Amino acid sequence: MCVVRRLILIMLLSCSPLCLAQGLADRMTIATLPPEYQPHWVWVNDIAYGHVADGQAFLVDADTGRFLATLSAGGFFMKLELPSTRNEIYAAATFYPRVNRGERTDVVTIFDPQTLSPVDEVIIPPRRQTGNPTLAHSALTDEQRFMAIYNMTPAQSVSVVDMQERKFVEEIATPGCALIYPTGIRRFQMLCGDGSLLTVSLNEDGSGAGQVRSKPFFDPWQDPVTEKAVRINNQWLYVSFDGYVYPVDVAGKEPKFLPTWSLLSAEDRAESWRIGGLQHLAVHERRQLLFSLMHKGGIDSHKDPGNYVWVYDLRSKKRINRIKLKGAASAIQVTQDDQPLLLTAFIGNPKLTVYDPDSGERLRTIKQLGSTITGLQTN
Amino acid sequence: MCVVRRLILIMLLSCSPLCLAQGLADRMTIATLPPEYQPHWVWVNDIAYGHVADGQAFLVDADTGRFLATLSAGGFFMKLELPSTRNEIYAAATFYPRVNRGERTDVVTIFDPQTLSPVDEVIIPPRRQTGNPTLAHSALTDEQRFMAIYNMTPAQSVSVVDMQERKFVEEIATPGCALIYPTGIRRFQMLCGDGSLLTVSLNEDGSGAGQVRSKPFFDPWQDPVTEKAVRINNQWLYVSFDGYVYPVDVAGKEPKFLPTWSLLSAEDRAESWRIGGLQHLAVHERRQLLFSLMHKGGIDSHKDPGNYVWVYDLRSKKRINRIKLKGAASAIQVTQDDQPLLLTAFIGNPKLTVYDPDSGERLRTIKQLGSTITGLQTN
Amino acid sequence: MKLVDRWVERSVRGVAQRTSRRHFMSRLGVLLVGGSVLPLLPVARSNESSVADLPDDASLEGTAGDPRSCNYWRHCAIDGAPCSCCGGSQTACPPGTELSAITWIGTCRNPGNGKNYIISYNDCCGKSTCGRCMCFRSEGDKPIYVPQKSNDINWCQGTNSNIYHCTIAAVIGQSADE
Amino acid sequence: MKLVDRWVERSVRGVAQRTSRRHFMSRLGVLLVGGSVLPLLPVARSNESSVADLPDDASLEGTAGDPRSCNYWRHCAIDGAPCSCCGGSQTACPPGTELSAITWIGTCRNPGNGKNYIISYNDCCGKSTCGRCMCFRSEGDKPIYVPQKSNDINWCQGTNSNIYHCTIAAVIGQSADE
Repeated sequence: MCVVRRLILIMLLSCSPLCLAQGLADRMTIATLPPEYQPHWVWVNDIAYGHVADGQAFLVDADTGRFLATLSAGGFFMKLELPSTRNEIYAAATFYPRVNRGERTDVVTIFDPQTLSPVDEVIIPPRRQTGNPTLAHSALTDEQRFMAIYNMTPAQSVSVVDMQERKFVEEIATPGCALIYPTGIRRFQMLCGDGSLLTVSLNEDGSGAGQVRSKPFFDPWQDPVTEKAVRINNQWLYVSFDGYVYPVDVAGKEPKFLPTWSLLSAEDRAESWRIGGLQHLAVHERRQLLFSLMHKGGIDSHKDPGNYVWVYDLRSKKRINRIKLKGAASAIQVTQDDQPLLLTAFIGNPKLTVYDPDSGERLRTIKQLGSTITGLQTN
Repeated sequence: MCVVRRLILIMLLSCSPLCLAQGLADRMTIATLPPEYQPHWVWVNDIAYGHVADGQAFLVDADTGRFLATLSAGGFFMKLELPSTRNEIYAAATFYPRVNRGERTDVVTIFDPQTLSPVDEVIIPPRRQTGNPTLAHSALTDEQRFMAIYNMTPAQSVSVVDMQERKFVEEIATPGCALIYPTGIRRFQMLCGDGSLLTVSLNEDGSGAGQVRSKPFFDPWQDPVTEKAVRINNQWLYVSFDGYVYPVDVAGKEPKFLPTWSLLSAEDRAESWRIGGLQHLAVHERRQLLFSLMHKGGIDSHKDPGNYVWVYDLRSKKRINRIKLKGAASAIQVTQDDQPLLLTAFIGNPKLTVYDPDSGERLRTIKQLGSTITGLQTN
Repeated sequence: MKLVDRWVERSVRGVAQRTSRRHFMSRLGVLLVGGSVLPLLPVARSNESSVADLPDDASLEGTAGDPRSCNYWRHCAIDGAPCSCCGGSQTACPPGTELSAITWIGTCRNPGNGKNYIISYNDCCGKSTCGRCMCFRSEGDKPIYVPQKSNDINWCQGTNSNIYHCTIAAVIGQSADE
Repeated sequence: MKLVDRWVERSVRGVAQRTSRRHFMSRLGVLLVGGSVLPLLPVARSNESSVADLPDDASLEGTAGDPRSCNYWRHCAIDGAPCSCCGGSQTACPPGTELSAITWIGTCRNPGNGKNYIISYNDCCGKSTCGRCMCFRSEGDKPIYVPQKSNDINWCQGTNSNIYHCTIAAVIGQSADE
């Protein structure tokens, strides 16, 4: 009977894998990812420029170069949310019933980390800000219950989603302020057009509990900080076009502005070294290291790719290493384990390059990763 | 007041183009295509492999190299229907509410030739056959009222749409037979797995009026004809893997099989010349010319790209020209005017190359046309 | 896109690489059932062998034993992305995709034991197309109107989504023509 | 993707091409309205000039006068595909797209008359992104939190579809700082 069933399969009908396994035949299966990810597994985010309705993230093993799985994220994909307390992955995306026309629907999709397939979704107001991806597009608050997504229509606001209950909570108006930088339990801050920070607090149900606007801490017209700040413990490090670091302590209810320091010496400036890229900063928390993607360029080159990664000890605020990259990079990331890897990608060449952050040696290159890599994330 | 309105524009609100035109300011407009297309305007079809949900067609002026407009066709885009009797363009496509998941909807979209934007759509059964594009996926019957789309689930059938009434008529079961080759008023034929043709007739309302199966006219196991037949007047020319032409006269109710002839001489065969490509044939009707994309290759190379186009006089059935291409091609097409152009594209390199079909001279190359060009169509 | 590389490579390899599968395929019987042509493939009976008899890739020389290579012996009739490069293997779909139940069938010769095996090229479906290791060999491929032998068809059919992701290459039997 | 070419090209051109727009931009006044920062751009009054005063591209040497070139003088602050390569022009969206009503503003110097003009980089929307002639210059570009000066923002807002297709570069006034 099994032979008959196999013939039926060949006759364009279906056959169960169990049946196939009995004879000289492979058992056809569907792979799943293990419950625990490895520290060197890396997310490679691709907005799919040219087909922005179809953004993707690829999970890649930076040790072996193995391609592990694809996450089909959806339209104007920016970044993943990777909670440590729930076995879930989230991404905000924009959909149209006819790919790029019809009624717009914005959703937060909940993915299963073992299949990278959707298990649920929460519809949010169709107003999320889109464009060149930034990791500050959305964030989970520190207790990981609420996800905040930045909206712009051009009115500026934030959508709050309760990821525990999987329901939309509310849209909070935040005029003049943009993007999401989580700062504590039910709290995040936003960058405002006058160089100040807006701290937004949430009630226990996720609704807005009040906003506090700081004094301006930089001049957005003379030397703006980029949107691509990195967080290390309770500090957000904002870095300006001219290479000044503005550390902001967010342990308390209101931000504390710590002393500014420079990534560049006078000599570096004379040589036109500049920060630049779409994701130009990374940190290693335990080692207290800051990685900055650098290039020589003129003013307004803050989005140009870099060919060096400079490494700073955040305790001494001194540069301790200069890694010359083999080729341009527009995004960098560092794994958070004790044998960290430095990861780089360039939006114009769909590959991931892996470096030893101590020796600067290029360890390997993983090619054919989508079309336009916009960001890198670690678990 | 107009100055005020312009300032408001700059303040992120809207302003009418009329207002802007009054000062030192450009009038912002939206281009439209003229009512009459030029004979050298060419459709470049891109399935967008890697993002098949987002297929596109580009309209290009092969004389000037000018890119004229984009048609966003949708999922698993195969080809356009270009009726001469209605100022409309049609394409069948497949959509999902979340790009690649959710409930599948197949539609025929009606586009405005002056904007290449949709004006209407007809929902059809979600069963159209998908895969590598072929121009035989769908067709208009000769009176241009009915559009037939080939389905496979794997059950084989045809969806008929009344394009005058813009409504789905019915699905006609066609077991064992595939693809659509129009043969007359309310009539088309299909290729069957045993090497025969199925002629399907429609009633005046587009419903099925009966089917007639011919005797087999080739051996699909020994030497199958490709799906990429071309029509010239009332003849369909089917060409086999081994380079034999099977002309089928479709003027009458049942197909008439005309004498087979060979594209290849004994010497050509000895040198391993073969047909090959995704769209390897083209005709010029008034000149009675057949163009065939050729390469040297082994058996099973019927989908390999070609580096020569051989030209045949269909009256004498003699080869009259051999055009050496500058680079590989997987699709060819010829414009139908009195100063025809030969057009070629390769799926692996998104550009259109334009040749003089008489001299074989490469006239120009038009680059940056999507990602994976699968077919070329002329108006 | 690596399509160009693969296709150019394939053009160059030319005749050399194509062994005479066609000769075998042409000897397949066909059975006409209700107007539909179905092949009677000479699949060896399942009780004559066991899973242990599946040929061992590790013993093969060069890329013929590497499921991520276009030269992998089971890929003789493929047109698409081998799932081995996309998070799956030659017999497993990548995480979160759906396995198509129906497909097309090729016959590939294992260079280790010289035997011919029936290969089922099932598609994995529901995530955007994987563009890795694109491979076009098409040995024994037939046009779309011979569906059970056509790799031009998207075999994501009967699945929740028909979006093609990649293709596996599973042995479903040994060819009886030895 | 031509992104790489353009970006590499831009890297190479380096400092040379970037004239000191920053110096000008930094002198722009800002007005705080209801918590939102809005710029008061020094746009010349519209009744002081007419359409005939728009600078003539044809008189410019080299690619500075070619709207399909990244070097086109009006493209000084663009990040995207100029619509001139996509079926439109520097002032016209391609057929069937929607013109975004809101956008970001740059200031570019016309090399013919040496005057600075306010350029409105309106996006055209609703068809899949045109990947032709990709151009990244970003002179005077500011981060997303200064929206009216940011080319990282998709300005397909208030349109039926927010899918970005390409960007025009229209003169909306002459800079008053001459």
